[in-house]
Amino acid sequence: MPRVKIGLKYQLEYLSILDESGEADTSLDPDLSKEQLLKFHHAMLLSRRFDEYMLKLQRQGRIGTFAPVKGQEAAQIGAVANLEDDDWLVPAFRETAAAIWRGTPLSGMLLYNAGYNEGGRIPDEQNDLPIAIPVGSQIPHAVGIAYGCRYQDTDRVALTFFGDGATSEGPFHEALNLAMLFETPTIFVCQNNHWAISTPRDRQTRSETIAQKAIAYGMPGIQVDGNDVLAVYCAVREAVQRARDGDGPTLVECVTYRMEVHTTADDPTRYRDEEQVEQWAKRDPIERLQKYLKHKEMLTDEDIEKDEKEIEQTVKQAWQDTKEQIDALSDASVIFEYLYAGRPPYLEEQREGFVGGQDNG
Amino acid sequence: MPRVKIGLKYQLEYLSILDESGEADTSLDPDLSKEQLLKFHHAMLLSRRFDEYMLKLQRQGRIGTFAPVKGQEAAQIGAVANLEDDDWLVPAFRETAAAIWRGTPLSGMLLYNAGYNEGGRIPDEQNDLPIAIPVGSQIPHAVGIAYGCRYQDTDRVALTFFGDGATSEGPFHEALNLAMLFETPTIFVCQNNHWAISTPRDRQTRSETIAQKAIAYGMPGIQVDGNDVLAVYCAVREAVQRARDGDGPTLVECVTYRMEVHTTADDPTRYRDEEQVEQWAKRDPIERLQKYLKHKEMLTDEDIEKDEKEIEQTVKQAWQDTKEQIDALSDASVIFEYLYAGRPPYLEEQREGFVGGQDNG
Amino acid sequence: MAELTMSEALNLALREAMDGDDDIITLGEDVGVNGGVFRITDGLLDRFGDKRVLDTPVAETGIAGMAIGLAIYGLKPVCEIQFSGFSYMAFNQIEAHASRMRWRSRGRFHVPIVFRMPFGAGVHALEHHSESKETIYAHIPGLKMVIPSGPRNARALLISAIRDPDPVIFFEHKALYRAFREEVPDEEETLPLGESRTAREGTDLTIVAYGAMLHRALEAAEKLAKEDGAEAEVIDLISLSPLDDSRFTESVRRTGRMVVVHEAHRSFGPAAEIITRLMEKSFYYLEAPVERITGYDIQVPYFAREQDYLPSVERILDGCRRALNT
Amino acid sequence: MAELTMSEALNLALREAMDGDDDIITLGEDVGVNGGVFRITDGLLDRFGDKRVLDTPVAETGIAGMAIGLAIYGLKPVCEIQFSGFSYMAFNQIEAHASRMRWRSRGRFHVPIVFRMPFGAGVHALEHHSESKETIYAHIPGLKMVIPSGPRNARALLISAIRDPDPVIFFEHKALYRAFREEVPDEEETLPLGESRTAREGTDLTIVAYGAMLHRALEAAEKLAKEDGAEAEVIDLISLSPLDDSRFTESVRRTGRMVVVHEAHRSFGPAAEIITRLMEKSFYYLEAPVERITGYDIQVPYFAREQDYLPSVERILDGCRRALNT
Ligand SMILES: Cc1ncc(C[n+]2csc(CCOP(=O)(O)OP(=O)(O)O)c2C)c(N)n1
Ligand SMILES: Cc1ncc(C[n+]2csc(CCOP(=O)(O)OP(=O)(O)O)c2C)c(N)n1
Ligand SMILES: [Mg+2]
Ligand SMILES: [Mg+2]
Repeated sequence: MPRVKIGLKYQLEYLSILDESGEADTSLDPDLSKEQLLKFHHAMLLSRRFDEYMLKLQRQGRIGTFAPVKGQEAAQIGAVANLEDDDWLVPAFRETAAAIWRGTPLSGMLLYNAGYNEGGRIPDEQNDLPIAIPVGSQIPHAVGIAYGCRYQDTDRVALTFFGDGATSEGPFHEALNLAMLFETPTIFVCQNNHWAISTPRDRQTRSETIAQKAIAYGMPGIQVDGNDVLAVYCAVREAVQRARDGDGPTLVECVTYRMEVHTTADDPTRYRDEEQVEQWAKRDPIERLQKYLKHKEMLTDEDIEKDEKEIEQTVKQAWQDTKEQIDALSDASVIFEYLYAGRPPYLEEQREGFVGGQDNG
Repeated sequence: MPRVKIGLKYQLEYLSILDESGEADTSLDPDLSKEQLLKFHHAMLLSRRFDEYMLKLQRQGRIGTFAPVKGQEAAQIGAVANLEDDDWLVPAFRETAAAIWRGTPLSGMLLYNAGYNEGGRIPDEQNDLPIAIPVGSQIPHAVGIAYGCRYQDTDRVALTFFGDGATSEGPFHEALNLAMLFETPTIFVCQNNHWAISTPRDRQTRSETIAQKAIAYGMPGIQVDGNDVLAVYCAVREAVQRARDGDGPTLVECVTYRMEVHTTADDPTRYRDEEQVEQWAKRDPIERLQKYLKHKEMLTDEDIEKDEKEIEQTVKQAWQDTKEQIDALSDASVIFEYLYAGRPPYLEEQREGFVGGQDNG
Repeated sequence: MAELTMSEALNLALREAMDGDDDIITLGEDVGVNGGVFRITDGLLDRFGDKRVLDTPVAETGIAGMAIGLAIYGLKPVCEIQFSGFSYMAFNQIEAHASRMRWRSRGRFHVPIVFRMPFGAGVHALEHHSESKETIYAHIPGLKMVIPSGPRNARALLISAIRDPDPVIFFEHKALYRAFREEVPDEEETLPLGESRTAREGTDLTIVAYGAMLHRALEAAEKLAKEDGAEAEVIDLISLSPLDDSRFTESVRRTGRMVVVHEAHRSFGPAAEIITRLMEKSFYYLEAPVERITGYDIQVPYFAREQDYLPSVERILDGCRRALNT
Repeated sequence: MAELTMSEALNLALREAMDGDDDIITLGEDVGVNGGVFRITDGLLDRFGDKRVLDTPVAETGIAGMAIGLAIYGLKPVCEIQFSGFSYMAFNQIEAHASRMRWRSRGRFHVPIVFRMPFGAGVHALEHHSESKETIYAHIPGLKMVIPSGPRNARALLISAIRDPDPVIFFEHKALYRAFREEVPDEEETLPLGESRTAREGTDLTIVAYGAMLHRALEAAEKLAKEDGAEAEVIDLISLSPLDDSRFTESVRRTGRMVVVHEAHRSFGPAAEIITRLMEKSFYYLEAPVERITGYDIQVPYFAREQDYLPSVERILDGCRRALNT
């Protein structure tokens, strides 16, 4: 066998169910219940409007920098919809839609974006990690958590989100390798939104797909239309099932698009063509789902309008709540909290100095 | 195209030319000149004997810990034989055979292993980096150097060695991705010697081959019989050619075996079966090459004996030289050298204190 | 003479340096098309092309490691690490290779790299975007560590850092990027690394500071003069490594009192070294315990409370008064 | 009571802790089948199985990151980083996540991880295997940093570190692993983190040290007693963070003189913080400048000259004499 081809175990696939006009491939349509589908729709719409509202607040100087989610709602909702409440979610920093689905209060997110550490607290019982900012650094956490799930003989899983940019970082690589070695029930969901700040996808890596990076670990990988909530749902469902069954991790690449600025500190006109954005606008995940739902006669324009109104109220109320929370926040000496379980003497001295208005050595 | 297979650009191959009995696949035999082949043989044999000698010195307490190369001579010589003098070599820490080929004086290596920093100096004009100990950390250097080669419009290339263990580290991943993006003339040579200290290859990663990790970067990859100097030579020749032609990097996996201890601080009886070692002994790269050369009537037992004697002399002489070098080394205040181009005042104070036998603040 | 902000001055320095030397290559995340998230590399891609201005993927270890390779080859890379808080991703490359290559190779190779990194709090940024962990770099032999305090010295220091034959960690304070303008001479200017400067003369007390805190120290000094009639000498350290201990030592020999200000965490922070050097060199001149006014030993709070973390002018002033009144 | 080496005592501690608590998981390179390159985890795989003792690939970031995940889930991971010199590969995980998870989540999550790492010079090891960069970890809020000095306290401290609800960097000095045996009680023993101990009582001078240097300090103290008739009090710091500044401060109030010894680099090293704390708390008691006897500001030389780098008993003794005679 001097010069022979090596057969690879896994065949990569691309999955798409809803086309751009909202037509579903009937052989693949998961035929979800109306209730389930409307829940998807509501979460995606709420996420979109909340995002837009935050952008306005930021432009008015009421909150600080944040990373808009616009365009990626299907990739997030389709994925997390497969999780049970006590499964684990390990987000990066752009997972507003996922956080909403999981139950993070809007006011908490606003509080965080208004610059208060208190906003970072995830409600008890909600197994979500706080926002992780260093790109790719959260990915290994989903391996450890998933290991814990198996170690304690539960069938819980851990799902982690990250971007196309994150796949260039070492922690991505180390984490996927570890997950395969220990067969952890981890679902690695890459939201390939085509940009890492100003770096386009094809300058991030030369692999034709992100999904094929799974091959480096002998891991199954799949690429899906990330603006198609049904495709994302089905691909992640398979991955979650595999994980629950003890068959280890999966890499799911959701091909989507960042429709907004990278963060509110960013000016994309410096580096990208509006035309590309417009092209992607035609593949908008929410519109696509709406067409599908209308076609299935599960949703009418009046329903949407009603939902929009309700959402408007919810979002405004959240900001009201946040403002009240801010007013009620105790004095700034909370900055000395949560460093350790207890406060060591030197830190207590510093706190006392701070409270007393004088530096303590 | 709802659920479709994704075609991958590169097809992985496995290359082997010399079988275990030293028989070459005639369709693949590169038909190297006798002179070239004997040079391979001499370098591999010298490397083997030098390694054995160092092991003895270490056991006698004359030198410190080092990482024996035994078994990996073909993987190293077959690879570096493709380099021109002014190409660049970026080694890890087990590349004794490669270093010998490139011209590093044996006495320098001994001096290094005897614990003197002076031994780390690579002769001027030899474009080799010093030993790099943090696993995988040297790999990105070969990307930067190779970029420099192209930037200055030369057709020089950079070849880097690393182990199977190193492929689990982040820097491996980041480096290969960068190399593809900038199309640097880098040859990534993995010596898969089946062990990373006590961790066997199949507990290092679940990918069936190391070569397939190239797919993650859209990079060509190939797996070769690493104990077959002709196969290694041919695979790396292709990779070097591709690099010189401006067609970017390649990952070459050499499947070989670490026949000795990991380092002299290691006791492999704790974790590996002698039987496996014996199996691999049958595939010894030097014996295999000798059989091939005898078959081709390029080498006789007498030639070997003569070579062995000469090598014995060379190695002993090297140790003599090293001992003399050690005796001639100037006082220990050299430890204050080579931190910076100049010596900042506080460091000069420390040096003066050291020389004067008293601590300076 | 042009009136430039620090970000413009840094941009100028890069342009000037690269104009004069084809060996200089700039690389990092978003440094090309986007001109850097703080626009420090703005216009460089157009001027120098994509062989000299490299937009990299998100891979700090790779960036630093590739830069080390470039430098070994003989080029002079200037890396932008997008924020100092992400430099830890590349820490192994900096500690294990950049700082040691000259030493490990006994001078055969050396690595003239500048690692530029925005650092510091005060601009309402996100977590990890407000760090001041210069101590970590200052402690590592083989590295230099420079922190400019304004447009003019930033430009001069960056040129010097690029020409320096050794690796330089170059911390740029985000709050200074656009804080004020300063005359920057048209002709090229450099400043030696490892030399501090006197930012204000005084006789009663010595304040040592650097980066953005220098300006708070100066403000405190003015107040002190006005309100207490005491004249503080203010030293701008500029280089943490090599640390120039002669200027502040000499100053304290005259003033007898010292306050050290930085926004890095207090414990095991730069002030400790400065105070110890002083004690070693001028113990008997000290008339009162040295005060250190620093960031606390806590993570920098999110932006609503970041000012609570930072040494305020008031805190510095209090420290000065304690030093003066004991 | 058994007479154990420090490596045996650490092994005992791991066994005891894991026996009593199924949530404890050990992971790292070569910790399973091979029992660790220093055999600290010897026998654990057999006793606890491969679900609790994980042989990992060579991936420090992955190991640390996975451990953080394990800890968030509710387990108590003990990671072995094979040598502290390689911990920089995981530095981002430690700085950005381990140290901050409690803080970032406002107490919702915390990460009771022990990062065990052999450190220090003196055993004829290779480059990167002789580092003492504890300063880096001691400077980071949210981490604890512990350094035992012998078998008995190593065992007690490791158990305490494992039970501690916060991340602990646990530096084990390689030169102490097999240096001597000490009685280790059969019944479990713990020691509070953040408390130093008096290793020798004295009245004329205070020496502060830790790790392997503690033993050189003690030797110097004995010589000083014999040759100069001066009695040094020797404080073993044990914890660098939280730093217990009360014991050495109290001691110097009695002795008036202090020498700080460590093998970490001098500049921006631990001695600076210790000296500064002392100055802040006991300035007026100091009768002479504090001496610091430390590793130099150079990389640790290869082993033929590593002793030239390390503080020798002679250097410590000289420092004591200078402190006594000024
Ligand atoms: C380690 C690190 N380096 C750099 C940054 C700055 N940064 C923030 S987001 C980002 C791009 C991330 O791209 P991607 O992973 O695709 O996620 P996306 O922003 O598209 O959601 C960069 C470089 C960071 N946060 N962390
Ligand atoms: C970053 C880092 N972690 C751990 C070590 C300790 N170590 C030295 S060699 C080695 C195994 C390396 O395996 P591999 O890459 O296959 O190379 P080989 O030893 O087989 O040549 C380890 C873990 C190290 N040197 N560097
Ligand atoms: Mg992206
Ligand atoms: Mg190996």
